[in-house]
Amino acid sequence: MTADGGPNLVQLLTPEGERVQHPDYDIELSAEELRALYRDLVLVRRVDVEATALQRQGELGLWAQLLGQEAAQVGAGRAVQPDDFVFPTYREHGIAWTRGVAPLQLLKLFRGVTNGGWDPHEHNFALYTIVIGDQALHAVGYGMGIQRDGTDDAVLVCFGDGATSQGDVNEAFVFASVFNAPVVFFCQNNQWAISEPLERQTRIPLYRRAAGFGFPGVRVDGNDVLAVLAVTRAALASAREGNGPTLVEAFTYRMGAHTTSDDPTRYRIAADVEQWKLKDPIERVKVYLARNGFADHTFFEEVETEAEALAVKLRDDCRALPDPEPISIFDNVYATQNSLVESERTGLRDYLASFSDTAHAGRGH
Amino acid sequence: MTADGGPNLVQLLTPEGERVQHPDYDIELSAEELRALYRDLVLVRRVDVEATALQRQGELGLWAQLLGQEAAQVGAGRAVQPDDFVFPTYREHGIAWTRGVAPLQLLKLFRGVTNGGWDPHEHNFALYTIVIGDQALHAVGYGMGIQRDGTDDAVLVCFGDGATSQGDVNEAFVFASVFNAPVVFFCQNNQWAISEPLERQTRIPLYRRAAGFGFPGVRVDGNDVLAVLAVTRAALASAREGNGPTLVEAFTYRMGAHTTSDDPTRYRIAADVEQWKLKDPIERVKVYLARNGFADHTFFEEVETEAEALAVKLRDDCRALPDPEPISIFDNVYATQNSLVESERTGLRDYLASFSDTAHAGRGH
Amino acid sequence: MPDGGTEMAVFTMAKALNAGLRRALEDDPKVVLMGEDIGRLGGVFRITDGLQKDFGEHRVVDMPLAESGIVGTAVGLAMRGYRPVVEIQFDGFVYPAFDQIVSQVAKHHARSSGRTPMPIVIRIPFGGGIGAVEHHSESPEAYFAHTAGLRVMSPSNPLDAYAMIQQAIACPDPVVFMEPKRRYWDKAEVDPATALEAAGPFERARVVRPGEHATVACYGPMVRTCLEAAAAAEDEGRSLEVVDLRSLSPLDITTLAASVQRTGRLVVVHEAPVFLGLGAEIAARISAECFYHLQAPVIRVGGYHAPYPPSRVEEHYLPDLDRVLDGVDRALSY
Amino acid sequence: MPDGGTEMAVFTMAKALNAGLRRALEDDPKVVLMGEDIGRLGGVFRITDGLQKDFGEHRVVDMPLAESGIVGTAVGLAMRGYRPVVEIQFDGFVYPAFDQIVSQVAKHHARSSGRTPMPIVIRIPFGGGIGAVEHHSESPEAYFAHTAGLRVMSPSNPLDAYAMIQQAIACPDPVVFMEPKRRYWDKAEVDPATALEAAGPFERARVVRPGEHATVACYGPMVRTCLEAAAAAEDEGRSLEVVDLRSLSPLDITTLAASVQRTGRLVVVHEAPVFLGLGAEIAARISAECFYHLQAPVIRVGGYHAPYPPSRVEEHYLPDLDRVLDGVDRALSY
Ligand SMILES: Cc1ncc(C[n+]2csc(CCOP(=O)(O)OP(=O)(O)O)c2C)c(N)n1
Ligand SMILES: Cc1ncc(C[n+]2csc(CCOP(=O)(O)OP(=O)(O)O)c2C)c(N)n1
Ligand SMILES: [Mg+2]
Ligand SMILES: [Mg+2]
Repeated sequence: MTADGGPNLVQLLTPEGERVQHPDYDIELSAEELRALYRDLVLVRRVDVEATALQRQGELGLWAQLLGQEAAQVGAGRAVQPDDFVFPTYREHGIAWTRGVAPLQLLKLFRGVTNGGWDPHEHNFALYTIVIGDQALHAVGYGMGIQRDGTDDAVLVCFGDGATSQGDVNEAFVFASVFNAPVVFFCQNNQWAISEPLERQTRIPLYRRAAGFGFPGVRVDGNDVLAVLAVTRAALASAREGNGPTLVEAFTYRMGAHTTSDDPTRYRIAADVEQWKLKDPIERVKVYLARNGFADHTFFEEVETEAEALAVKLRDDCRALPDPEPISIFDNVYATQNSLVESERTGLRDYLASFSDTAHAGRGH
Repeated sequence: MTADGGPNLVQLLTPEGERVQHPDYDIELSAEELRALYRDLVLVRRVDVEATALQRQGELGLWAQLLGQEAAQVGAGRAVQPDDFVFPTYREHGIAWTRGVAPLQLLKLFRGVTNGGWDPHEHNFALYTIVIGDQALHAVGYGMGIQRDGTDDAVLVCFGDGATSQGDVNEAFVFASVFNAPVVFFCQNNQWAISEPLERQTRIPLYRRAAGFGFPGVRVDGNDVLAVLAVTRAALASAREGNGPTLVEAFTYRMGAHTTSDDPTRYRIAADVEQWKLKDPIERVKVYLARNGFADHTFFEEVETEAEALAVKLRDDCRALPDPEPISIFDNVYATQNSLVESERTGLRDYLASFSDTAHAGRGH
Repeated sequence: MPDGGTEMAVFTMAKALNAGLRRALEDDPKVVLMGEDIGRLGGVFRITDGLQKDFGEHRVVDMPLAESGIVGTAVGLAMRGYRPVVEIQFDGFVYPAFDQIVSQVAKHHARSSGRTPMPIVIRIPFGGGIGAVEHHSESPEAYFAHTAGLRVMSPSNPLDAYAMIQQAIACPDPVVFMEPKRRYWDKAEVDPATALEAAGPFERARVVRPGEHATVACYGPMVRTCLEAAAAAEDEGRSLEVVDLRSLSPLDITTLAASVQRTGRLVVVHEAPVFLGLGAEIAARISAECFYHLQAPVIRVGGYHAPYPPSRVEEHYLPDLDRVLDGVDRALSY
Repeated sequence: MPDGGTEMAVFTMAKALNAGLRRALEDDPKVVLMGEDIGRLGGVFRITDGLQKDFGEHRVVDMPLAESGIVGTAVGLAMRGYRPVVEIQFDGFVYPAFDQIVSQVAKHHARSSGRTPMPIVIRIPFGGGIGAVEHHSESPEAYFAHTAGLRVMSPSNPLDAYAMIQQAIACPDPVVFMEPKRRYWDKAEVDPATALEAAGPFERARVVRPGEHATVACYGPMVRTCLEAAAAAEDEGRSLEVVDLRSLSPLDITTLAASVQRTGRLVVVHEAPVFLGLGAEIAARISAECFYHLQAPVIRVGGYHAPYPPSRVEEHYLPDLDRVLDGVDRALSY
């Protein structure tokens, strides 16, 4: 597999910040829109850096870094319409941002104060899914719901290169094509599934998987926000028009560790990472904006300041997040009254109450 | 989907018994070999007819008819070498025949005297697998074992058109291609998964699925024993040579019911079946043999006689099959001594013994 | 194959389920039936017979052959506000969907802090006694009952089948609905107009036969067996109280304990393997709740710790009248 | 991350497992390790650290990311005469493989009339207490114990880990090997030369602390907790006998019943939900086998009927020293 994505890679902005043309995909954006994308990219990266720091400080149990995948996520996220629905993995902080999910909401999950975090229906952004691939089928089912409702919404579902090996993802390909569901399969190929390189999941480029199921697949430069936006928009439009699913492979690179628990020095060489640093998704936009006069020094400084403020607030808010009440363990296990849950809830409540009289919380400690 | 298999269908013998050429596949067979194939086809069909009758007579609980798929199975089965290993579904009576599994062994499962029936290692033919798709992964694992052993054996695994929707089958495609396992995926597309037509499983021809995983797929006329033999042989040779997996789609038709429990009049029209009758897998071989002088009247009669004798013996042997002992329920649950099984076995033994004194087997009846 | 019943009032369980599904489809446009062969064929047991014809392919959907895919897409439909009713063709084919059931269907409501209910019904024809090949006679209910977030229930007769399937569909919780396939052709009088009321809340067990000397707890296919055993026991002068559990998660321990406190003895009967079957939980609870009332240990009668055997020997695997009575003997021998 | 231990005699459980796997790879060329990230990375818990380097990519195989695929190919390798040892990365990720485990791994030996054994070990790091996100702290052992054809076992300490993993691999039965991930870094002296003998047969439970007033049965991660509880109880004048079950299927009821017959009381402790957890089966059996000895009902202390909660509240979900002692109090209050 070529590290540069091969000849079929859709690219509109080179790593050097050069705007290039593509026969099938193009995009016209105002300076303002371009600046907005840049701002997204920077803020999203800043949130990611801050969350990583918070994990190091013990405020989060874990963090799954998006470093390097900002363009893929901002591009895809900005292609999605408000009434569309997005199914993320656990790393979609950039898309979450574009859906209006406050970064603090994301941190709740990683801090361990909830298994969810936000209202999926408010943002049309599903909860993070940790079991690899499960959400692909949810997306298709949701798309079948759209078909039944007769609206022209579409669904975007995210997964990684590793996930393409899961049965559920391939079943999602089958179901989406058979039902012609309005779904865009958005695969961020960041070249790694934890320590396993792409070669452990496939021997051909992933975008070609789609052809085996009878729908189009496109490989796009995942570090090129313009190309991702253009390609994803086109795929969503196609879904909306009743042409069924598309697989978009965003060819990118996981610049950080898999998560803060991971140690990538055990399985990959620094040189590879260095090579991909040259393709940074933010730098090329900055160069493009500056070189073409779409943004000036002040703008870049403003974004930096905003990013810093966002980080400070995130840090403070994160630290202030309260732990859940013990008894909340039983909340929402069922939507209805349930005698088993009630009896266990009462048991725990009584048990906890038995300590409240005594000075110490337990006998053993 | 075209009923005739489309332009990419590999065919060497037309329904009219005409030998045709194909640029990529050919086969040279002696008159003796051709007669042997004919004999296989006839005997296999006769066994199937007899088993269906035995089910009607209450001797079998169920039978999964192969009617119409004789050529696909005999062609594939005769392509396999003795040291190769075959993983069947529950309908592979024709392949079982080519592996030397006595038809009576097959009937044991459907009569309900065993969940298995034969020694997989004696015949290099795995037990029937009823859970759709599970065996696809077993085949890949077996192939990985061959790779580790360093022999040049290959694996053939059977599944139906319906099975291609299962996650496990698609995972098998992933694993086989990633490990370059010596596996031939032999899909008998008989156009139906019980009552569901092919369109419920795919919107493109199934052989094209393989391309999505990076290995070749071929569609062969599944009613043409020569073409199936040639294509499967080539695929096995390719696997043996280290080129990894191939998907062979044998385009055929389920002429009978799904099983003896099924009533196809509820979901398909007789005209379709009639159309496929014209493509009968046996008739065309007979015409070809007769027209070219490869076989004479005596031969055809001999085969009929042999088939009849086989059926008579099968019927008698089936009726004579003893029921298993109640206590055999506990046999082979584990390969080692197991205290739980022992205590339950003792319990059942004592319970059964408690009746042996009394005249009647129970109180209730 | 099921007989539709010529009189309106006599239903097979199959027909009762069909009628219940029909009512649900009529009452709520969000109800969608999904499964393999449930359309034209009407399902291999004909439970959905005629429904696709009457409600269309969008509401009664023949799905690709992949159970995980069926349940997974049902989750997505539920997220979009639908109420999917999934048919698993046979008990032994639910396992490919296990991940979606355990990690998504069961947990999503809690994960979403109650924002996204999962009103999914997973219908599973279960149990043996029909002379089938492997994987067609299993009783996997304990896997689901052990899984928090799922309700598990099983009707034993046409009336309950008609009522409980509607209650299950109306319930915002996910329900694993275990249908005793060998009782599909059992008949009973059902008055659709009063059935829901007559059946009562689905969480309640029902004393289907009152008695004094011992309690027999059972569900699904074993209820008829236990009633027959109770009738036979009566001839021997033993009065058995038979409790149809109906709900397997949660268990209606209140009703059961009240019975055991009267009889002092309990036999639990199910087809599933005894080891970690529902009987284990029932025995553990009743042994604790009725510690001073039990005059004998709870006796469990059920399947063995072995794969479901070939059909020609299944009668020895399945609890029958004699094994139930043997269990009663043991309970009474203390 | 695990410390390899500098002295040969001191092993963390992680290191003990690593050493046991190494021995198995050395002893039998048919042993193949399969899993996600088990090669270069050595697994997310480093249990296979260094093994790919020493035994090669054919014996320690990084598999595509699909659990059903991993277990399914293990079945095929077993059919070809190999002894696959599968690592499931975390408890909550075993469910995609459930069908292969339940319908193939567990049943194939019986199906083949004993001709094709399934000597497959499925290693699952399980349980909570490590502050992880959802799906990383579950205790799914009851699903497997309910499944005939599988052995289920769980070591609680480095010695057993070293011995039992080798015994599991040598065993011709499929073994679901539950590794208490939060005890991976617990240390103990292990003498590899005598460990197998010292550990004894894997089917036997072990009295890890003798006592008089009540028996506490536990396994895996809870053994340390229960031993700590027993030490605390001693200060209160209560003598607890702690039994490490080690084998969850089959259960060594003989050893446990002997203990309960002496103490008259039993508390069963596990992290898994109580409802239909192992404690249910143990309570059912002991209530029957020790019917005349039990002075109190069997008390079960375990997880709740709820999805495993977010980590900031997991300490209230998991049985701890206090909850064990509370269970003991209840047992002694009768
Ligand atoms: C079913 C399942 N198996 C294993 C895991 C553990 N796991 C978490 S992330 C991951 C790798 C995922 O790789 P990829 O799909 O490429 O996504 P990425 O993390 O690179 O974004 C693994 C194996 C899991 N979460 N779910
Ligand atoms: C996992 C699973 N789901 C459902 C079934 C029930 N079933 C048995 S055969 C069959 C259809 C199979 O169709 P196909 O793969 O085309 O094979 P064919 O029977 O046509 O040879 C179904 C749904 C099963 N055996 N296994
Ligand atoms: Mg990746
Ligand atoms: Mg078919």
